[in-house]
Amino acid sequence: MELLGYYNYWVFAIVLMVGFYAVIAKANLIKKLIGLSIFQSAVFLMYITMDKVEGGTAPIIQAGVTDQIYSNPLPQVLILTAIVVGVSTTALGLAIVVRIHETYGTIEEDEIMDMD
Amino acid sequence: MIVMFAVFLLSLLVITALAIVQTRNLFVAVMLTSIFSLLMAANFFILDAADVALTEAAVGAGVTTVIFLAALALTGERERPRRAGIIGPLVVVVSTTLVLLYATFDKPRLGDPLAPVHTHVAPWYLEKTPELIEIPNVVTAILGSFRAYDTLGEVFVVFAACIGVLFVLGAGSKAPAAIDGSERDSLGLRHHLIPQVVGRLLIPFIVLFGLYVQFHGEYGPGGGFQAGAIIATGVILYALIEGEKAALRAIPRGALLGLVAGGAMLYGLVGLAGILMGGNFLDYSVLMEDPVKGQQYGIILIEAGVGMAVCGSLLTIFHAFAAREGS
Amino acid sequence: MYYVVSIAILVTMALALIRAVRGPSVYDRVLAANMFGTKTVLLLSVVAFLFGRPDFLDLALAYALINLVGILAVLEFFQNRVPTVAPTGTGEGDNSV
Amino acid sequence: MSDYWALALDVLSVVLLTSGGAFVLIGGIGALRLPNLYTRMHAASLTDSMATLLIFAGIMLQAGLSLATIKLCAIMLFLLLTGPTASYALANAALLSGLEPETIGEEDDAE
Repeated sequence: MELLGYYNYWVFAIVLMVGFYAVIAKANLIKKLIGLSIFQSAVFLMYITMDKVEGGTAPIIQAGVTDQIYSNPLPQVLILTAIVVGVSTTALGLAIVVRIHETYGTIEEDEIMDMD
Repeated sequence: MIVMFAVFLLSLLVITALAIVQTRNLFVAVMLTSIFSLLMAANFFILDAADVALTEAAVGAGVTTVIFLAALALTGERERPRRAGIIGPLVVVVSTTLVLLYATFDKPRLGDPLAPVHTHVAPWYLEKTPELIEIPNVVTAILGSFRAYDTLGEVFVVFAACIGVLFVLGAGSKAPAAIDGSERDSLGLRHHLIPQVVGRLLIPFIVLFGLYVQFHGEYGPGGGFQAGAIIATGVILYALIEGEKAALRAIPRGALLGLVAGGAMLYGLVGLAGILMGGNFLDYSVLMEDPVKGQQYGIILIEAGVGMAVCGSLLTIFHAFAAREGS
Repeated sequence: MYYVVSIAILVTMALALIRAVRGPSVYDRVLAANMFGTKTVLLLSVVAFLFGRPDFLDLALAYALINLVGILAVLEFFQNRVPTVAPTGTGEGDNSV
Repeated sequence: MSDYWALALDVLSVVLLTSGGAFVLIGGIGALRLPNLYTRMHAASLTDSMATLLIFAGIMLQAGLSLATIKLCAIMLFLLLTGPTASYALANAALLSGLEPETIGEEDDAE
C-alpha cells in the first residue's frame, strides 16, 4: 500500500519517456507532435498528482461545511491554463508540418533531410 | 477503493501511450490520442482536479481531434518506417526512465498532507479566498486574481500561437478557391440527415453550456478557458454539419480576429484600469468602492476576456486548417 | 453499489481499449474511442456521486455534449477523402488499415 | 410508511444500477468478442442506450429531487441523442469507404 503512493509518479515517468521516445525515434513529424503532446500530458499528470491531499476534495469551498480538507488549488491553476496553451501550440506545430508537406511533399524527417 | 480505480485508469493510460507510439497508422494514433485524453480527464477528476478535468474534456474531446484530423487530411496518414535504427533512442529512453523511476522514491507519497507543495502558499490561498474575494471556487480565484499575471501570459501565448498559425497557413484567400474543391468541401455533412438534425439540436445547448461554464466558473468548475473551448467546439460542430463556409458566414473571420484581440486587450485593460484607479496592475480591489466587489467584477471581466480570446483563437486555427483543405 | 457499477464500467473501458489497440480496421478503433467516451461519461457521473459532490456532473455533461464532434469529424474526414481515393468503393486496401 | 418507501426506492435503485452495470459489461464483452465491425457496433450501442438509461435512472433515484437530477436528466437525454448519431456516422463512414457488412476478417497491415 505504501508503494502504491508512488504509482502515479511511475506512470508519469513511463508515459513521459514513451512520449519522448516518439519524439526522438520516429521520423514522421506528426508522430513527433503526438509524442510531444503525450510528453506534455505526462507533465500535467505529475502536477495534478502533487495537488492531491489525503481525504481532500476539489478546492471548491462548500457552503456550511467546516473541517473539510481541500486539495491544493495551485497546481490545478498552472495546468488548467497549460492545457489550452498546449493545444494551441500543437496546432502551430501542425501548421508548420502542413507547410513542410506542401513544400517537400513528405513529412518524414529523413526524406526531408535527403532533399536538403 | 478510489485508489485502486486510479491505479487501474493509470495502467490503461500507459497501455494507450504505448499503443499510440507503436501504431504506424496516424489516424489510429489520433483515435488513441482521444482515448488518452479521456483517460487523462478521468484521472484528473479522481485526483480532485475538477477544473482541470473540465478543461481537458472541453479541449480534448472536440478541438484536438478535429485539428489533428484536418492536419492528417492535408498530409496523409501513413507513417513510413524510419531508416535509422531504434537502438540508440531505446537506450536513451530506457536509461532515463530508470533514472526517473529511481528519483520518484524521493518524492512525497501521493496525498501526503505534509508535502512541501501543501505547506507553502496553498493554505494561504485556501484561507484568504473566502475572505478577500468571497467566491467558492479557489481555483478561479487564484487564476483570475492572485496569479493573474500568469494567466495574462498564458492568454498572450494562445494569442501568439493563433497569430503564428495565421502567419504559417495564411488568413484564408480572398479569391475563391478552386471551384471543385470548394464546392465539395463547403457541403459539409449536409446530406447526412441524422447528424444534421441532432447536431442542430445540440449546438444551442453546447453554446448555452459554454456560457454557463463561463459565468458559473466562480461557483463550480469552469471559467474562461473551458468556456472558450466549449463554445468553439459548438461552432466547429456547426462547421462540420453545415460546411465551413456557412460557419464563416455566421461568424466571419474578422469577427473571430476581433474576439482574439479584443479578449486579450480586455484582460490588459482591466489591469491598466487598476493602475489608473490608483492600485497595482491587475489589482481589482480598487475597481469598486468595496474591495471584495471589485475583485469579483475584475475576475468576471478577465474571465470574459480569456473566454473570448480562447474561443476566437481555437476557431481561427480551425478555419485556417479548413481553408487549406478547401483550396 | 456505486462501486459495483464503477467496476463494471472500468472493466468495459479496458475491454474497449483492447478493441482499440487490436483493431483490426480503423473503424473498430473509432468505435472503441466512441464507446470509451460514453463509458467515461457514465464513470464520471457515478464517481461524482461516489465522492458526494454531485455538482461535478458538469464534467459528464460536457462530455455528453461534445463527444459527438469528434466522431462527426471522422465521418467528414472519410467523406472528403473517399471520392479522391476510392471513386467506386474499391479502395479497401487503402482504407481498412 | 415513509421508511418502507425509502427502502423500496433504495432496492429499486440497487437493482437498476446493478442491471445497468451488467448491461455495460455485456456490451463491452460483445464489442470485444463479436466477429466483425457491424456486429461489434451493435454490442457497443447496447451500452449507449440500455445501460445508460438503467444507470442514470438508478442514480436519479438516489439523488432525489435536486439540481443533480436535472443535470442527470440532461446528460441522459444528450447521451441517448448522440449515441445513435455516432453509430450512424461510424457505420456511414465505414460503408462509404467500402467496408461491406458481410465482410469478415479484415486484415490489419498496421501491425
